[in-house]
Amino acid sequence: MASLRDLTKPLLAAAIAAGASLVPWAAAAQSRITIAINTLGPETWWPQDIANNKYLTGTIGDPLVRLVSPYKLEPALASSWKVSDDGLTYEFTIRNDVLFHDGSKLTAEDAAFTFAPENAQNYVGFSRMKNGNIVSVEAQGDRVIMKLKEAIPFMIDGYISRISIRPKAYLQRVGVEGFNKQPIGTGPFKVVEHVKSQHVKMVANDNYFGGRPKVDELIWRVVPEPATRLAMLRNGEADVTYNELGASTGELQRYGMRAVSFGLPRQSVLVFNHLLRKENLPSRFADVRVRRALTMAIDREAVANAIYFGKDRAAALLIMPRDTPSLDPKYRPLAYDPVRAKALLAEAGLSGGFKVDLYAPNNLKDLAVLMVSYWQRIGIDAKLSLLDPASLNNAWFNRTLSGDAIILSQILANGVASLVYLDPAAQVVTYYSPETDALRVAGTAIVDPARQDEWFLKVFAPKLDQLYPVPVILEGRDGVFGLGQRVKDWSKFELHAMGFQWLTPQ
Amino acid sequence: MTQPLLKVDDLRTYLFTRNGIVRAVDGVSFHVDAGETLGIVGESGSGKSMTALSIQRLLPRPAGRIVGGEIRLEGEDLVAKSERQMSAIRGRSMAMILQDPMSSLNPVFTIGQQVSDPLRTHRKLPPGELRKAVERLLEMVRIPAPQTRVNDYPHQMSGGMRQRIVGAIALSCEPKLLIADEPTTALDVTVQAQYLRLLRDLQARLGLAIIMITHDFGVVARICDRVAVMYAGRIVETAATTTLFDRPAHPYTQALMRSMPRLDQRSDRLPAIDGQPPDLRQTLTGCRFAPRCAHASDICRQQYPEMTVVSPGHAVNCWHADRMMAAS
Amino acid sequence: MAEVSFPHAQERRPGRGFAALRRLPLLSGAIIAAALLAALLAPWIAPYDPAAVDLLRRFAPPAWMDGGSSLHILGSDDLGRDVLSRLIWGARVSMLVAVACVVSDAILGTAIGIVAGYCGGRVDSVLMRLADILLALPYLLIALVVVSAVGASLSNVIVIIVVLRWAALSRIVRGETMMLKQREFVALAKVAGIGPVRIMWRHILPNVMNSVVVVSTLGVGAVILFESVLSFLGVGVPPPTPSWGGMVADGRNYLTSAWWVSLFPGLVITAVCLAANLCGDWLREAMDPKSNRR
Amino acid sequence: MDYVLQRLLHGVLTLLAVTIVVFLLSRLSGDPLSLILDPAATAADRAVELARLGLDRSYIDQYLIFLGNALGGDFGESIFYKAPAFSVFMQHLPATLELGVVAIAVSAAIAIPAGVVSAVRKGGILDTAAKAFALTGQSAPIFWIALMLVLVFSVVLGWLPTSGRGGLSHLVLPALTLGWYSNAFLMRVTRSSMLDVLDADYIRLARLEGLPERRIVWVHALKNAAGTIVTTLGLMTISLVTGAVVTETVFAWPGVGRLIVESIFHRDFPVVQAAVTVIAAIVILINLAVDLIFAWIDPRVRLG
Repeated sequence: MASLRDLTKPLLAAAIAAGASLVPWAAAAQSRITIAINTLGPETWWPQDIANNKYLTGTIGDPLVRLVSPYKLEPALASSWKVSDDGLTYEFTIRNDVLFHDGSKLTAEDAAFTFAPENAQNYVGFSRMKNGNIVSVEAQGDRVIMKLKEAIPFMIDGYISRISIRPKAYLQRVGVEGFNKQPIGTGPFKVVEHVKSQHVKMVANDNYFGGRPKVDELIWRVVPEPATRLAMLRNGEADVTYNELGASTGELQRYGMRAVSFGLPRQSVLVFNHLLRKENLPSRFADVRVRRALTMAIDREAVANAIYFGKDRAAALLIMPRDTPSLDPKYRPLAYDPVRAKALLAEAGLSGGFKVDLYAPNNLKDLAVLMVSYWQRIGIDAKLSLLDPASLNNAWFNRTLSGDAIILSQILANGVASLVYLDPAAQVVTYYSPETDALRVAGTAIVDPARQDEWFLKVFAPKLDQLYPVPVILEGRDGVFGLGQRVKDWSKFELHAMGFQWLTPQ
Repeated sequence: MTQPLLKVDDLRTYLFTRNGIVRAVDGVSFHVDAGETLGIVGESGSGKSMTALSIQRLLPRPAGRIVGGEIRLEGEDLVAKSERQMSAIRGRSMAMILQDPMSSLNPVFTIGQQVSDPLRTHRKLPPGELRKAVERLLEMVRIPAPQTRVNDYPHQMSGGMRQRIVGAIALSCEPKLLIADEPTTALDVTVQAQYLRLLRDLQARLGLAIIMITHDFGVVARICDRVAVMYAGRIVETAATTTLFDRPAHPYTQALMRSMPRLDQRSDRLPAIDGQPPDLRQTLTGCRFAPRCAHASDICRQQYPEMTVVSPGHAVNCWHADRMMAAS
Repeated sequence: MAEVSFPHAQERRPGRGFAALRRLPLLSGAIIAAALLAALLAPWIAPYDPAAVDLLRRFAPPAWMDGGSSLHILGSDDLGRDVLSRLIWGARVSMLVAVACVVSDAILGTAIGIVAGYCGGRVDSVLMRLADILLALPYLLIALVVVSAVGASLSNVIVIIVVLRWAALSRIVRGETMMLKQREFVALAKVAGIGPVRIMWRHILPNVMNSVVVVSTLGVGAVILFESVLSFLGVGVPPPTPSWGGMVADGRNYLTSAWWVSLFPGLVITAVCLAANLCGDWLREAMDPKSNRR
Repeated sequence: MDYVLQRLLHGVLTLLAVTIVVFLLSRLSGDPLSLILDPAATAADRAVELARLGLDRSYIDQYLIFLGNALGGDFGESIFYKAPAFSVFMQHLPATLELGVVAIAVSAAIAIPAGVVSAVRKGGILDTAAKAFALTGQSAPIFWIALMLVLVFSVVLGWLPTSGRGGLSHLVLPALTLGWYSNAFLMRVTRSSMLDVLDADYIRLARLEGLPERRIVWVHALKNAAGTIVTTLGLMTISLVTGAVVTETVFAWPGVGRLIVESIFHRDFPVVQAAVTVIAAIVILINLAVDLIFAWIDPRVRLG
């Protein structure tokens, strides 16, 4: 068995060299890139399901404004934009040099159509833009003016930047069904073949306003099993594979394969149940020492290095501000110190340790197992329950978890998500504590990003220790893409699927 | 004298089981002449059926094996035949009827298919003739309306009819020898009588020799010309039927006859004779019946009795044959 | 049927017990015994705590390989846990699941089968419709739905498997009961005024036990495999409790680089299932009077 | 004919019960809203969404509506795919049928002859080999076998593609995997029912008639064993669904097994309900067909 690995390489090389023309799937054009991905969501183009479908949506279309790093916005289909002081009116100026794949010209009408209230149902997971919050969207020449009933914090970062503009005239002509058969957009790639649940074949859009992609052909293949995706990367069936954080990235590393991480930064946090449950009982988690002990018991640097591919680090803050907080000693993460953790527990009157239920989504299994093991060493006996995300969310949102429970959860780590979560109106009140209640409301009311950021650093950040969620690991990105031999470079890999434009074939 | 149709000489058939060697047939000799009926009578486990299966060379595999002796059918030694040669002989030169008509017919094939199978195999008749031949055979065994009956399945027929169909199959290729292994055990008494009458008729018509294996002296009386009595793997007495009934010479035969059921009673097994048959895995010395025999003397227990011919055609293996004859 | 045709069938009977013993596949017995022993003695024989992670010793290869050490005889997994210890503790979970499911199924399936077969009529049709429903449900999917509703835990997994599996056995038992009901000794017992419960208990049950034992033994392997499939789909016995199926499922991402993480539990599953199946086959032959002839 | 009608009626009742079970179980696992709504959604958003999906009604109402629509072939709109649930299911069905039929056909073509030979040569080398193969096949986790096949044939040897649906080469590994378990099972059933049959008097009689051994085994004996074998094939359909879930996942085969698993995780009730109901209906129909085939093979059942 030891020789399997040694055996594999020459065989593989021989197969690729000699059999390239014999084996159909290896006989690829030079600039064809195949991406094996766990899921492409429901694979509908209209409605565009942003939550599940970001790759497809982002590759054939463009948003008005692009989010290129956790806080940086860049113009895309809109050359400029304005937001009114009350946060209720948005105005976008549409570029006049952009063509849809069918050759028709992008106009303000298309943008207005895309965001029209009657089409709001087409944005799955964008609740705040639905249910009448968009009062009107109008096209005026090359401008689109959107009016809201209530202000939405981080509207552009969180919403506008994730919706790609659909062609009004074409959609009306071919209908929803026709559009799903042959979707078009303004994006860097055009769809030429779509076999549901199997693959989507795309070719480069020669007239792309951002420059023609270097890849001629882009094939998305849906492969749910991670081990199979790794096998595909190894035998050359796939050039790029999506890899869940944790498990399979280690395997990539062992083969010396390259990997790039992608998406918005996320972090894993511990959420304490006592304020989320129906009955209002005293809880040991109300004591900040207990929360600190739980954090300090975990060697987060080691965990981050081991299971997160060395790309991630221990998280200090719940919310990552624009300016790098690591410079400020105030924001340094609590160090791994099990002795101190035990002492803290003793101070809190829990020297004997305690029992606790830990709920985690099954994609964070490894992290949860590690935490249970670390906690055991300071006398905390945690019983782990892994749930699928829907079950976990339901239990959480419906307040059905009782007793002293901890939920391990993953949230976006930029201001957008955090402030959205802190929104007092949200059904899913995720993180609050009596100490930060007033601050929360105040922060949400600020619409201007710059001022909000200032508020965050000056006012909110110092109080973060009083927040109940405890950040554990800051993951660099959503996940990791493994790169095969035929991918030369992925120089400009950014937040959204747009990055596929920058794939450089060998 | 012409040679007999079947001559079995010192046949030894052993079963090699995990628990030892069972000497099921241990030196059996007899003959059957053309057209005659030989009855082989004995208790359960006496080796009757093993003898029949040995003749057919269809012993249970892999345990059963013929370890010695000769079986000559029309002068040819069957023991030396290959499996392929045996296939050609079975069904054509000799046939066999098993005791249970319920399970002897394949439930998923029609009567017609089953009766025509041996004809097709051995005679290679074209389809049209085949059908006629089948109907003729069914008629011969007195199945009413054979034209329609050929399409019936076994479960649609009565036990007697099924056994007659088994007979038709056995006789389809006009064998010279028919071995019938307790063919009437599973039948009603009246049907039994009918069946035996039919066999007799067919025998007369076809010049058939029959070996009738049975434990029922009623059957013997009705159909057999001669009888061989088996006990513990050996033949202990042979005689013409009338002779045997008049003057049984072996104590075992006598015991059997005393326990004979009346003809109007249906019976599956013999009323018991005291004691147990011997364990055939042991090496046995002396007369095998001695432990159960009221007349046994020392010699009986020490030495196997030689064959004594008490009258022409009546042979017996008993040290005290004379005394026994006198007593009967 | 007269008993003359194959005398040796009777001849064998006296020695049957011993012969049967001799034919017990010793290796299979040994494997199952070893698994049960490992399950019972896990706390004492496992070198490590199966849940103890050690991030400095991840992917340690087995002792005999380059870079392996005697600290982890069968290597360590992605979180630095000792594979051997997890295998031993995994025996506890896997054998518990297997035995608990099989025994409960045997009790449930037999009881329902006998009652349905013996009572007949409406009771029978209600119970058998129930079995029909279960047999028509794609049970893996139902297990998935239920686990995602109530959460994965050892007891939940066992309960789900039991509830979904009894139907097949009850069908077999029912069929046999219906045949037994026609037999003389049952009629005799009825005539003697013995109550139905007692007849089922004293007369029917002992006679269907053969099939129950055989089917149940064959079920051991099936249950272990089913648990492994649940683990593969992420709804098996939850971590950090080690189960063999879960270990194979977790290790599948390292199939080529750290093959020991999944290979050893895979081999153990195969060996135990094989042993259980062989024992089942052997029991079938040993207990079926008909197969004694063969 | 009465028999068929009665069986059909039973089938319909069973199906009805299956819909109730599936309906209740899927509701048990919570609603899909947490997956549909973003975390910022308000209680009002949630209420609107619930009403839109019809999930605000009582279970009984919901069930009756579902049942009424289902009778007309309408299983509602998929929450995740935003298309009619039934047509989503039907889009995925051909792939599974293709895989299942090939797997069954291949395994029948291998397992039945192997089982017969194994029974005829009981105790011989062939029998031992076949038994060993069958037992091993039934003793390894199916996903493990699948991944090993991928590793050997796709990664190391490079002969076959790892995954996806396409030409014949894509079908080999999934069919092999799916057929693996049924193969082993079918072989064992064939072997043991052939052993039963070969022991029967009518087989001895056939030998006594001097029929060629080949005809005795392959015609006389096999036809008797066929009833059990066909019944087993029928019973295998439901376990095939289990196999399909794993096989389709590992080999990225776009079939219903994967669809249902994903729909369960998405809490896409309409698709789960449509799929399980249709699968149950297929299973019930197949078992009915099996009984009819059984009756056709074995006249005792037909007329008894």
